[in-house]
Amino acid sequence: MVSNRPRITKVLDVIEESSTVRSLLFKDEMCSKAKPGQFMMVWIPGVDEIPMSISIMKDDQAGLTVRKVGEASTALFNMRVGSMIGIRGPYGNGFNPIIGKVMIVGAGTGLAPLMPLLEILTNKSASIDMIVGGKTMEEFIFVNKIKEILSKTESKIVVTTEDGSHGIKGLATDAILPILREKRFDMIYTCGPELMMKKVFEMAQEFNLPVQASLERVMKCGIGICGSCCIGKYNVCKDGPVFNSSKLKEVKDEFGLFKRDHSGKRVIF
Amino acid sequence: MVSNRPRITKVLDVIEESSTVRSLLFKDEMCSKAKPGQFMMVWIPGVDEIPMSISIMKDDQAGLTVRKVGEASTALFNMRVGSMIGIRGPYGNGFNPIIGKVMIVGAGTGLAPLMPLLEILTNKSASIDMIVGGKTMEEFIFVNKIKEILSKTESKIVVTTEDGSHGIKGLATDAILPILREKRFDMIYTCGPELMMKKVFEMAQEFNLPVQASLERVMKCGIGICGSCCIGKYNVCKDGPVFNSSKLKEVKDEFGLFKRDHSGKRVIF
Amino acid sequence: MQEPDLSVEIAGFKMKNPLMLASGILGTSIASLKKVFEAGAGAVITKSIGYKARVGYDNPTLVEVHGGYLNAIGLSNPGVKEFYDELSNSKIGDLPLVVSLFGAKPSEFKEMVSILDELNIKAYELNLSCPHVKGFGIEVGQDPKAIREIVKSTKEETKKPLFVKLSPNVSDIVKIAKVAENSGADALTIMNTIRAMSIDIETFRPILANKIGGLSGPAIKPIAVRCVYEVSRSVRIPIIGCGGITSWQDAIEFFLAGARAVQIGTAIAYEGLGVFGKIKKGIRDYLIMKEKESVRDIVGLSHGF
Amino acid sequence: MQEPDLSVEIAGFKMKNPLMLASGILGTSIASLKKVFEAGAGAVITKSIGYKARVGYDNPTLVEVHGGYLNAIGLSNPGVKEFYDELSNSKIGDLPLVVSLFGAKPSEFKEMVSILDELNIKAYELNLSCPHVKGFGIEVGQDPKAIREIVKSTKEETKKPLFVKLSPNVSDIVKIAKVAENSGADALTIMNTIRAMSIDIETFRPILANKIGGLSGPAIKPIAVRCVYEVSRSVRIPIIGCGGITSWQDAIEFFLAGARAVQIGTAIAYEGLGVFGKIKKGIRDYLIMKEKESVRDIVGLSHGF
Ligand SMILES: Cc1cc2nc3c(=O)[nH]c(=O)nc-3n(C[C@H](O)[C@H](O)[C@H](O)COP(=O)(O)OP(=O)(O)OC[C@H]3O[C@@H](n4cnc5c(N)ncnc54)[C@H](O)[C@@H]3O)c2cc1C
Ligand SMILES: Cc1cc2nc3c(=O)[nH]c(=O)nc-3n(C[C@H](O)[C@H](O)[C@H](O)COP(=O)(O)OP(=O)(O)OC[C@H]3O[C@@H](n4cnc5c(N)ncnc54)[C@H](O)[C@@H]3O)c2cc1C
Ligand SMILES: Cc1cc2nc3c(=O)[nH]c(=O)nc-3n(C[C@H](O)[C@H](O)[C@H](O)COP(=O)(O)O)c2cc1C
Ligand SMILES: Cc1cc2nc3c(=O)[nH]c(=O)nc-3n(C[C@H](O)[C@H](O)[C@H](O)COP(=O)(O)O)c2cc1C
Ligand code: FES
Ligand code: FES
Repeated sequence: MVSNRPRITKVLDVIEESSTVRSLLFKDEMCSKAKPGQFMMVWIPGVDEIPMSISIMKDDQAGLTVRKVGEASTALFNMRVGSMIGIRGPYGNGFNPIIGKVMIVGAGTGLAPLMPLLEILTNKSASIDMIVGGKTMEEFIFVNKIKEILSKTESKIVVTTEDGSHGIKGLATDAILPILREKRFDMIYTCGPELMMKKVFEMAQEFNLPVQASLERVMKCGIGICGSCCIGKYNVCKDGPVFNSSKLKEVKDEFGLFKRDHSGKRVIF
Repeated sequence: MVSNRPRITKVLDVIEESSTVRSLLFKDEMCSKAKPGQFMMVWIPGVDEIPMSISIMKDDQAGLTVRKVGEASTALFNMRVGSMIGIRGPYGNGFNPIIGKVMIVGAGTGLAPLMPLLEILTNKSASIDMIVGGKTMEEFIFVNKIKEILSKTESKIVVTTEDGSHGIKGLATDAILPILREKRFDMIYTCGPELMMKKVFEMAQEFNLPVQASLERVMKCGIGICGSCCIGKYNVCKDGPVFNSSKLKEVKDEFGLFKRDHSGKRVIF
Repeated sequence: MQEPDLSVEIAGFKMKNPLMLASGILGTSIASLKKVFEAGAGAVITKSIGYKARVGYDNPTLVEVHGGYLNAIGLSNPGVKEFYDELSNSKIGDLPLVVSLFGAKPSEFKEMVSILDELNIKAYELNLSCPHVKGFGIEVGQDPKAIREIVKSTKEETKKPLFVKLSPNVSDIVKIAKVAENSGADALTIMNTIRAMSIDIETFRPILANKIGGLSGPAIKPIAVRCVYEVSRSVRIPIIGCGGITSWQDAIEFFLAGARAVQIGTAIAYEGLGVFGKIKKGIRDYLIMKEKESVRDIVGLSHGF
Repeated sequence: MQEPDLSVEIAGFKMKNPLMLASGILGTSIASLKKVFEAGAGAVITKSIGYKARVGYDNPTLVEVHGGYLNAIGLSNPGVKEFYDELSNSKIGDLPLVVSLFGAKPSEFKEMVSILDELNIKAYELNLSCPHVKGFGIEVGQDPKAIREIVKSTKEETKKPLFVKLSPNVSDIVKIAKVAENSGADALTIMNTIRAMSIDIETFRPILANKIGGLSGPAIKPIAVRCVYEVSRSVRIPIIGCGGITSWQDAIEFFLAGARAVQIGTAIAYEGLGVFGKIKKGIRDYLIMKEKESVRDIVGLSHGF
């Protein structure tokens, strides 16, 4: 009856993804049936409530994948089996999975919303080119899982690290150009640092390819009324988090340039 | 969504039943599909809101039949085609129409809730014995209509007036005894002055016959929370207005003895 | 797991369970009150009784709105003397009966209590908070001096517990609550309805004959929870929560906020008297799930955060 | 029948229709405000701006309850100087823009107005009624002296119309309204949210990080209608109604109660921005049905009864 209220659920499983990233699994009917790319507001009682992508959906369970950064994400990272969290959502529009040749560019916890997308796409697409970027080998998450999923289809994965400890040395975006020159795509999906996504978007524009990018902004209400997540005339929580090319063009004065902090003040990227 | 709130409707027709009684017809989906014996709270804007039996139901229209008594009923009586009233309901339990031999005892505007019952019963019952009482010829209502309805079945009507101006001279209850001695009934329905109904109930008890009597008490909320219409442990608006024999027995310390005024004070009949 | 203890005690008045019938709902006769008790209430409260009879306002006295009801019954009551005749110790028996009283001045309360006190009444609730009757409720309930005098002088007249029912229609309910406590109130009932209004757009008219009435039901629950929370952190006497309680979850929320017992009114319009049984069962199951031995163990638990 | 006139005028500020976006909803950037205007609002109000930046409260800052929402955003805002940089006359264009301001003392309001006044702002709304931020909202809004000083000194600084937004969390809103009127307010916005709370029964915790927040949405509508009715009968300046308006019927109810314009906030959570268009069409059709030429013709109509 009242849906925008935390549903308390217990952490059922904690999966160590890397030394700084963990996935939490819990029971939640509604989020277990979300669209890929949708997110939830996760209440960590006594600490904070933060937006988290839905990274796992199976049966009546959902999961999130968190990197410990500040107070809230660290509290979430430190949760154990049996800890109580509050979930509301799923919120936002999510990715629009298409049938065809797709490229997916992800980095860091930006991979979280891409995982459910990947699973759907493998059942739909003829081919997936997946580019996964990161700073260093240790920080990588999901790589084995991605390989396993992709193994079912005619697909390819390219890994890049800034320090060269794994895959190609460099930025994820460095790895894209040669592929784009070689192959024609029907869609590019991306999630990761905004500057990376901006680069992906610019390259896609050059090659005249459509993009779906999942953005992040400070979120409070999660339902499109407080305005804290605004970018241009859009609210990331409601009109996003996934922006397609035409929307990205509309917000070009902000996308990759600045975001707003909790007070609404502009913060340059 | 919110149902206990006056629905404003326009008076579509005013029918002169006698010099002091009129019927008003109006559109109201909900009350047009009520059970016989149910009532509505009728708002006369600027005047009062009073309980009124549903006396007419046809298509999407309902009707009431009002005798001018005090301020509110006179205001209602004086309404014209186009006047606005507010309707909430239908409320209460209503009569339970049975298949079999029935007696109906009505007097004055007590006939109002009996009319829809009569129509249903004529389609169900093998025989109806209808006793209609009144003070004097001029005050009679519905007699022709009743005769018309009854003509369709193997039924009988007895009319009594206190002044002998029509039918048998005397009280309605005087006419009952000979009929009860002669014939066996499956149910006696009654509505009218409480002392009359009390008498009917006592006679029925003697002959071991079940009764359904429609009571009146001061009503405010109409939905069983304010307590102003209480009789014994029951609320007439919700547990009634129709009381069967076992309930009438339970309220024998009040039925026909006293009612309560608007302050809750007891008023002896 | 052992059966949890639902009983609570308020200023010496022991109730088998913490659910009370709120004043003004079905509280006209002992027969009705008994029925509510049999449906599962731990205590029942009469409608508010005044010194003299009052017919109250004309109808409409009640109208539904989104999430609740507005009422302006207008403190209709037969007067304390007629009401005394309605009651008798044989009729009351061991019904856990609380009598609600309203009045304009201390002497009226004193007088009423002196008439009723010999009856088997378990406690009085002083209604200092009716939001829509001039001179009786809210004017009194907003005025610290009036509260002090009424509570003090009523207290002198009886040894039975005095509950004082407060209004949310004030700038600072905590301040008012402290005045009531310091004047001798044994418990506080928080809260009465909130002044509100509904206008019919077809006729341009306020629907209630009195125009303004009191809002009750789920709509006011978060306001009542807040009032209970704020007041219970500032006074020592027990709080009885009231306002919009419709489900066992609502009742639990009030206990956690700091209420020791709760009153149920408007929910009866939505759920019938079965609501008492349902809420009681829900509280029991909750206590078992949370491994708590009694209702007392969860009162004010939210204060720890 | 001629097309009815939906325009209204408040202290010289002409609006094409009487629907305004309430403060704090989508009011962070000019781009968002423009979108709301394009969706059909007659005027838009920024979120409340203070002298200095405030991050506001931690999340959770919002939680749904039966019939509405609680929020405790905590007046987060980038501060007047940063906000000034956000605006520029070329960006504002002819957007019918009202800026909402909050502050702790008269000098802050004065200072903010002196910074903003050269911009193409149509009016200011002084938020003297935020129910959950200590020292800013409600403490100010309950104190006649503070209101007088703030309104008077702000008035000295600008020729633009001043709306004063009042809190229902007071004993007597009419008294406060008169103080604001006598101090120079050009219009009154009635009302802000009501202090309320929601506790999670699984974790025993208040859900909002700030524990107490403000209740908005349909639940508070009958309270807001009552406040508008009472105040509009006692002051001469125009009233802007606000609180729970979700449908055109709700808007009409406020006009009949005495509001000349209405603000819409929480309804957007239920209905999206389409709510402006729907309400506008509903008002138009209603005026035609009732054979009224303009919104002005129905303002305060309920007072006649
Ligand atoms: C739609 C969306 C999906 C996200 N999905 C994930 C995910 O799957 N995994 C993951 O690890 N992180 C995700 N994030 C980021 C996450 O919400 C937090 O920002 C991050 O975990 C750091 O929070 P913190 O409070 O611990 O750090 P802090 O040190 O408090 O803040 C670090 C930064 O996080 C940002 N932040 C803090 N609170 C919020 C908030 N309420 N809303 C938005 N940003 C905030 C601020 O910009 C701040 O600069 C997502 C964000 C969004 C908007
Ligand atoms: C279930 C029910 C069905 C009824 N059906 C009809 C009907 O079909 N036709 C009809 O003419 N009358 C009917 N009445 C009676 C009607 O409601 C009024 O009582 C009657 O019309 C006189 O009202 P008044 O206010 O004009 O008179 P008043 O002079 O004000 O009152 C006369 C008497 O009517 C009673 N009365 C007044 N207001 C109420 C009230 N709110 N609730 C109950 N009693 C009240 C009082 O006992 C009073 O003694 C019904 C009453 C009830 C309870
Ligand atoms: C029809 C009605 C009549 C009421 N009469 C009284 C009364 O006589 N005395 C009183 O103290 N409170 C009265 N109240 C207020 C209730 O006791 C209670 O405080 C209020 O309705 C909030 O609780 P609820 O939401 O559970 O109904 C009345 C409420 C209603 C709905
Ligand atoms: C999320 C949210 C934020 C708000 N922020 C402000 C604010 O900054 N300033 C203000 O004056 N009112 C603020 N309000 C109150 C609204 O402007 C409005 O007065 C209130 O919500 C009642 O109207 P509604 O029921 O239509 O929402 C806020 C309300 C909400 C729900
Ligand atoms: S988080 Fe509030 S509008 Fe997006
Ligand atoms: S009229 Fe209120 S209980 Fe029957």
